[in-house]
Amino acid sequence: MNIIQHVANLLIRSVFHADPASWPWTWLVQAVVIGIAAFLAFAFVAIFAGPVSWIERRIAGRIQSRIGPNRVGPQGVLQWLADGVKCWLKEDLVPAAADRPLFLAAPYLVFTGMFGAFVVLPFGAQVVAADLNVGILYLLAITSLVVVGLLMAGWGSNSKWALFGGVRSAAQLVSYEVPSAFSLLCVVLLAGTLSTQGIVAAQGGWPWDWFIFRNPFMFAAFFLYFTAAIAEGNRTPFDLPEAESEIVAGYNIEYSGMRFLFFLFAEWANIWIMAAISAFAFLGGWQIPGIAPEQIAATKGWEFVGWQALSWTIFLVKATFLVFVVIQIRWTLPRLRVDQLMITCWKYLVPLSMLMVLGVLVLLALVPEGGGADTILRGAMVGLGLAVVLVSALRVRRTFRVDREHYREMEGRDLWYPPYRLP
Amino acid sequence: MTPAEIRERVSAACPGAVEEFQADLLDPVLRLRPDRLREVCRFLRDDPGLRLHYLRLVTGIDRPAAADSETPGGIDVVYHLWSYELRHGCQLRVRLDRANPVVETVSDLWPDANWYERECFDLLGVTFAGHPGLTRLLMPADWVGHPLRKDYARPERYHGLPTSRATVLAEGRAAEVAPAMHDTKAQPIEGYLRLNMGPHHPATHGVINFLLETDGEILKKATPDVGYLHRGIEKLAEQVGYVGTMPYTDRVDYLGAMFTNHGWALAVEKLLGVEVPRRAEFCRVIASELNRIASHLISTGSLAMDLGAFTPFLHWIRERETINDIMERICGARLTYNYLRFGGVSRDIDPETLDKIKHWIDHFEPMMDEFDRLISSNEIFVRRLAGVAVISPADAIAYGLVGPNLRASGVAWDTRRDEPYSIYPEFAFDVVTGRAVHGTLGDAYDRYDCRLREIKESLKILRQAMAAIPEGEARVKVPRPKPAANEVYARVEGPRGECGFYVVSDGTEKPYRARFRTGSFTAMTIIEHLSPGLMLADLVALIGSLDVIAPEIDR
Amino acid sequence: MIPEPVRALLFYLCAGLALAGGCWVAFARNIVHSAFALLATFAGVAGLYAFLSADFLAVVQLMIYVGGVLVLILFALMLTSRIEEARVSNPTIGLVPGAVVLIAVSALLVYACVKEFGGTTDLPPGEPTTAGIGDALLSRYVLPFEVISVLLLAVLLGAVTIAGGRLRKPAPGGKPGKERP
Amino acid sequence: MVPAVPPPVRPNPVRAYFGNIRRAVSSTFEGMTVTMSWLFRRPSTIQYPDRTEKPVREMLPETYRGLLEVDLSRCTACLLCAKTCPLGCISIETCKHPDGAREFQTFDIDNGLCMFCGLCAEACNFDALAHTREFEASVSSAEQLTVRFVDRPGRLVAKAKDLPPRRPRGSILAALIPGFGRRRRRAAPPEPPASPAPAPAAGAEGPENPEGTA
Repeated sequence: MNIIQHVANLLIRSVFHADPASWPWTWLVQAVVIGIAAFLAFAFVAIFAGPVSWIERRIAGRIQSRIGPNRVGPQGVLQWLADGVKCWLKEDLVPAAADRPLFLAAPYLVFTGMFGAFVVLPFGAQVVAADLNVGILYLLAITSLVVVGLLMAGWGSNSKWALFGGVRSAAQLVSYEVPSAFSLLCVVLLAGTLSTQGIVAAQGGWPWDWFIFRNPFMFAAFFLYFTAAIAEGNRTPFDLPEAESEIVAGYNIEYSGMRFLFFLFAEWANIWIMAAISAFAFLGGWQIPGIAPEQIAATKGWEFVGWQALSWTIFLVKATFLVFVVIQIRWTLPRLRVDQLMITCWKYLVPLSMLMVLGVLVLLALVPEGGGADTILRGAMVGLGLAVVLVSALRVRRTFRVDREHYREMEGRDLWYPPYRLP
Repeated sequence: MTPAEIRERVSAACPGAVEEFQADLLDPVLRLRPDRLREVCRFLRDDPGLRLHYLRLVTGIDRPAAADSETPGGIDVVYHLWSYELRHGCQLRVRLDRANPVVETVSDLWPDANWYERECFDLLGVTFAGHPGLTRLLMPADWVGHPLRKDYARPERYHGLPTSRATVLAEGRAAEVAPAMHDTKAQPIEGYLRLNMGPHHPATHGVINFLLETDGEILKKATPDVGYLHRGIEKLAEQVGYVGTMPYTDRVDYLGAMFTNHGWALAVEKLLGVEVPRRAEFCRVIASELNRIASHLISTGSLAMDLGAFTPFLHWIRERETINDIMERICGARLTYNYLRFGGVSRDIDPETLDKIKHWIDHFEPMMDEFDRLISSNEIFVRRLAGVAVISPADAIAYGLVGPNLRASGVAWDTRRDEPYSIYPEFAFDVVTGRAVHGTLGDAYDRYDCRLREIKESLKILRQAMAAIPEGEARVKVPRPKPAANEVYARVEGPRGECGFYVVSDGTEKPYRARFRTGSFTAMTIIEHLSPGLMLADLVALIGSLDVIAPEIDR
Repeated sequence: MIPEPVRALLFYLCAGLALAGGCWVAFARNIVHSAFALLATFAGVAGLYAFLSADFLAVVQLMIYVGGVLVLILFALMLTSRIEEARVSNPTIGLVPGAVVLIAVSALLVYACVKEFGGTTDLPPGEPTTAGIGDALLSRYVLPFEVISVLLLAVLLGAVTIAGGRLRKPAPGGKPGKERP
Repeated sequence: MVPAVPPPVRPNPVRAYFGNIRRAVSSTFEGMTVTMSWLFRRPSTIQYPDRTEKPVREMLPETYRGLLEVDLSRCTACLLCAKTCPLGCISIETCKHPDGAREFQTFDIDNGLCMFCGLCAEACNFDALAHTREFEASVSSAEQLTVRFVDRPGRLVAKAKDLPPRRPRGSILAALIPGFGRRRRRAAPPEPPASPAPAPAAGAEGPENPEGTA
């Protein structure tokens, strides 16, 4: 029974005191509930895209030795609202020579693609708008609407730069869908289902139960997927469609006001979506360590709510961590050239991701789950993951210490200024 | 080989071509018959004993007949030649009829003459017969008159736009509609997409326009269109005098104002024969090298930004900010220094500032390694630059590239070492050249790499200079300059290469003609040559790696 | 699951979308608009698939047709030269022959529908179809499946050959393309 | 001088392939550790204009070349500054009284024209004209950019032999243009102006000193 029906029935029983099975207006109540749910989901997208934009700007600030927006609201958390209001109030310009219907429709199409993806994201143990049987395929399919939207924007603007951006982005998205699909295929092979909740359920709460640490091929597939997802999201180093130093913001060059905001909205929502997909497909999703999903389903009342909240939190933490990584990558790397972009995809990501599929298949056949070899493999992969974290922490520490003394001498102040200390 | 010996050879090879040899000037000049110019030029370039492959400067001087003199007036066209291999040079000059100044082009002998001749045509009205595209370079295509002519009168209005500030203030506002001042509507090439990259484009580093003909992402041709920042500083120099020009030189190259200051001071000091106190020379070197670092920081940082990496740029801006603070202490301004004076510097550097510089260098040196880890060794960055827009050494010389751009192609020439000025011979430093780190010699990465290594050399010089700075006066009093009639070409090694100042004096307080030879001007001429076959994104990398500064082109 | 009136509404929406999109494709005078209108058709058809409980097919319809075919069509359109004249790029040949063809085809389709199905049937139950499709493709229909794969491969190779021949021309400046990953 | 260019070596394609992957991964990792380390370092920007520790003008060095000001009580109207200025942004007019004393008519500095080169201040022999550390010069019209230093009629030109001490830099400008550059400062620190109320300079023109120190 899905949550929407559940809520509708509850409403009918408690408010109208009728039996939902025989009451003639059941469908109406259900429709209204669906509408409200859709609105909530919409607001959710907005609420996520907004703070992600703020987080990105703050992190970018610190990475660049700046402070970042900190004026609107405490520490600037409401900056995105202010920007939204500003964009709303701005004039909605349509270039005189633009292809008007296409120009006007494009942002909504882009946004629909992003919004649709939220439907199948498994946020918590029982929290998913629609647990489709073909969930992960649906994710791949619905995001392809974005391509059409970008092409539409590029064409409709009737600007050569915008057309460059639109065509670049279409070529890029179509290409990178291949490696990302192959990488997700590895996950599907292990999980044996296309359903997003099914994929989460096939993993466990502890790191060694996650797909990423299942075997070396999955470990590699995670990074391949992540790379391809960054490319699909038009993020640095694959942000060619909006390369400001080459084609001056590309497909959104002619947009202003709310329509422009929709593109940005979609971009930030997309970061969140790709982080969420990576989190549920490879990093165990909302799984709580030490407790099985069935146990959660069996609980009642506040206990049930508590577990739900915990699972939700775990998922959000994982996804937010990945969002952070995406943001950090953006402020670290330069941009590829368009031929290099294609070479990266077709010469590197596609063959490698195919290789990962083969590898996962072979291991599925050779290494039975739960056997000794499987345990060793998982242990080794978790060790590798820990080693990566440890090495990077040490490198960060060393980089910091190199400058510390000189900085004190130059500025007369200590260099240490942790991220939680906000100006 | 001295100019006199060169003159001997020219006379021997082309008898009768040299009309006059002006040996009494600071830089002796061979005056040629205009109809023999090409012949002599070809000889000078190709003769194995001369090998003057580098055309340093072509410019003109308008010399109208004085009212009381019987000598006919004319327009002089001046050619400065140099040989990197044999380390000698000479100056040629032809005197043209003022009413109909025509001379044959040398743009097929030295490709960088193309733009020099266009500028000469634009500002002085000299026609170069046989030039492939003699159109105005800096002024709008429909401008009337040639501003550097001595009898030029500025029009009050251009397309309804007032040309003086007083008129603008009086009318309350400028004209409503500005016309298209530059001809961007040249015939497009069939089958190619015409794109205007600029004048307002994030990658053009100032207001420059590139007319692109592209086949998708691949360029057929990129034609630079400059002049959007032309302020006529050379004309201003003729009006405000030697002293007053100093602050204007700040505006020639806003990232390397110390060098344009220095070049101007050197030129005028040469004309005056002024000795500069030692302490002042040290101040000049310290300030110059700091400025060089600051300029290279911007150059390398903005190249990274053009390639999409924003963070390295801001980190370099941060380091440059400290330099700016130091500069502010030294001379009172962060960008337009106006620090040098004839006979010294405007203000001594105090010990506290020297201390600050030392602390900053200590902090900055490890930062260079961090920067390398962040961006220079980044695989994407390397791939974006390595092998892109390769300039061969011969091309670099022929197109008149200077400074890091020239050295990146493997030509080890540094004015500080090879034509010494100030006290640079006292310091130990290396002339960095391209080393084909990741690709081909003379590619965009080499140019980037050269600049980064030059920063290290500048740090070396700074440390030595600060250790050896003597006590003493930082300025000698020089009376208001009034040099006798003479000519001089002074050059310094700026961050964008040779920064030359060709000054013609006539015994008054104002220069008769000043011509600033800048690195970006010639760097722009090579872009059209390099662009075919590049991708759009490579063009951005090329512009960034050449470190082109718009005001330096237009002046 | 979904209440019946809502269901009906959604069905007519999807059907209408497909139909309207189709009409737009046919009648738009701007070829780029026609191409974009295909999006509506594809989306409507995907919706109809979903109604028929063919969830896999619906999603694949979106993925292949919207994400692949439509984008390629648009690509091809935008890369043609003389696209500047695209504003009226879809000339009508003639209303009369068009109408004749339309009526004939419609009649045929209606006849076929009535003859074959005649009336309504119940919707199949909403069960996952993915596993069934996979089984069928790799057992009963494995030969057609492979034949189609080979055909697609041939098409791919052909496309690469044609495109490669054009691209290998030296660039206008004589600078060879850079072989760098 | 012109070096020989070595022919490019073609590496083993397999090694190049995996070498590319290795370099891409390792250099990205290195770059990310650098950016990560910046999350723990002190930001170098300050929050201009209202959240700085002290007003920005006080952080500037004494040598800073900000807006020009002239202490008319020390100005002998020698016109050296006006002659030195390459742009002619200083205009000085005086008129002569029958008794021989000279009186300022105008002493205007057009900040819209000024390029802050410092030549005029250098030329001034009496330390009358000097740069301040003021730099917030935005006004709402081009005319307002001209600062008129002669605030009242009858201001006499100083004699070179008895000059009052120079008033603190910036105080004249601050008095002349109330709130000039100080408008946006919300959390203005309650510090008094740089000079602790200087005794009214015994100027040539009498005891009153209407500007004071705002």
